[in-house]
Amino acid sequence: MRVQEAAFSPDQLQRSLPAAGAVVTFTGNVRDAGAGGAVDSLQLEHYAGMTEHSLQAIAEEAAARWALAAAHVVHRVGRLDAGEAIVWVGVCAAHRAEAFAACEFIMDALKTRAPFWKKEHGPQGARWVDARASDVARAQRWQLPRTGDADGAPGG
Amino acid sequence: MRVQEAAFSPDQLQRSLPAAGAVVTFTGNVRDAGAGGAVDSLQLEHYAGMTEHSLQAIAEEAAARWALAAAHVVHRVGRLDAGEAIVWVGVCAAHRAEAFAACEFIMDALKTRAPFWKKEHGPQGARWVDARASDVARAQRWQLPRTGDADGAPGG
Amino acid sequence: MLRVLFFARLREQLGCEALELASEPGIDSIAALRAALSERGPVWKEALADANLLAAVNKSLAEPGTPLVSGDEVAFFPPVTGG
Amino acid sequence: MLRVLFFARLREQLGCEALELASEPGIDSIAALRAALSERGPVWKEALADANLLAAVNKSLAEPGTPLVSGDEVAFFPPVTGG
Repeated sequence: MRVQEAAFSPDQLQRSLPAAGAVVTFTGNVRDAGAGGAVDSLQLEHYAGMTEHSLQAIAEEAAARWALAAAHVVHRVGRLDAGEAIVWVGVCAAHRAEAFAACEFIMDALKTRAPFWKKEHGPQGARWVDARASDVARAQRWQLPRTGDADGAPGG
Repeated sequence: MRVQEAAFSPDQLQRSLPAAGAVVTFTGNVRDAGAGGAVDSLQLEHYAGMTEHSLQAIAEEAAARWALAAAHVVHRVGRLDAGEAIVWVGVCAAHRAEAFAACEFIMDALKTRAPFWKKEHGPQGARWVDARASDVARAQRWQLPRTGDADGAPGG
Repeated sequence: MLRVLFFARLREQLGCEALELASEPGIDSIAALRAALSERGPVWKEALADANLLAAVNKSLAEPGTPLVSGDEVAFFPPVTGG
Repeated sequence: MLRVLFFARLREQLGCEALELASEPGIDSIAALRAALSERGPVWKEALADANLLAAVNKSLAEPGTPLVSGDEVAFFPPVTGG
């Protein structure tokens, strides 16, 4: 788990993964348009300390749920330009079903549980990005019948 | 779509993808053990001509089903050593749900429809790899209520 | 003593990033703390009325009923939008 | 005339990679071709009896009922194991 201001390169991270039968990676890049129009850059705020704790808990949950050889997450904070990579998840497993499921689970959990907030900057000024209901719905797909979710349910 | 004898590097392929909000990649590597024991190398046989046609059809089906910016597939044939990358799929889309679904669909379809056959070579000799029932089950998850599958159903 | 943090849009609305609050017997849960903070003025009342706000206690997501004890670090923030 | 190809384990079992077959009125489908090939001897009968074998006509997956016409390229092969 890494939370960093510095830019990273997805291809370099891909190279850093251990050998395994199946490797699934996700790279999220800053889009050049948001709900509020054109986007020149993003300001990524986070809750230092909780961010790392949250990403660690999500990765451990994935490792408890699927047989994985590795699960890495890198997320940027601070200022990012359109087109830059904001998040990268790399999962290795013996078989592809586990690698796909764990990688998508990590992203869905990150989107709803990890304390990051985006502010878009564009020609119209700055605006906070709204959370998407579809992200909550996607995260709920992973809920087990009996949940042992150490992070607790979002609420409060 | 590329079918090639030459080795490829997943990180280089990752770099070749166009910019998009969400990028999902799958890399399949030759495992060092199969159902028949230790594996030193694989011989990948294919049906030249049908292979390319089949991968193209699968990618077009993915593009018709999800809003994608790109879907690339590279698959090796010939002799591969344990640990080498055998297949790579890279999918770009504006949103992650589409990129994950299309990448996994392409792999599931490739596993059941693209004419490749593996022969494992190890200390015990050589043996053809058996198809896995779980791969058929995974591919069936993607079947639409009314199918417009141009490749037809496997059978014969 | 409770340390309370605010993030993102909520931080801007309140004009406050962090505050320290003397422990009081009544402030024994997230819901109770939220009610107490709402008394700080109309801006606080309005911002904290947002049903979508999330809370964390000691850097773990919490629920309205999550108990608080002196020394806890509590955070309130809008739904997260990373990734 | 039909061109018939065999792949992988099936190719090895038959000791045959490709053959050409004069068109005959009765050989008008994948199922009919498969029955005709099974008559070539016990090895062919046994290998082609495998219910899991797949077939393709002109490089597209086919079904037992897929019709054949002169000039078609037909292939028989075991379930695929790429990726």
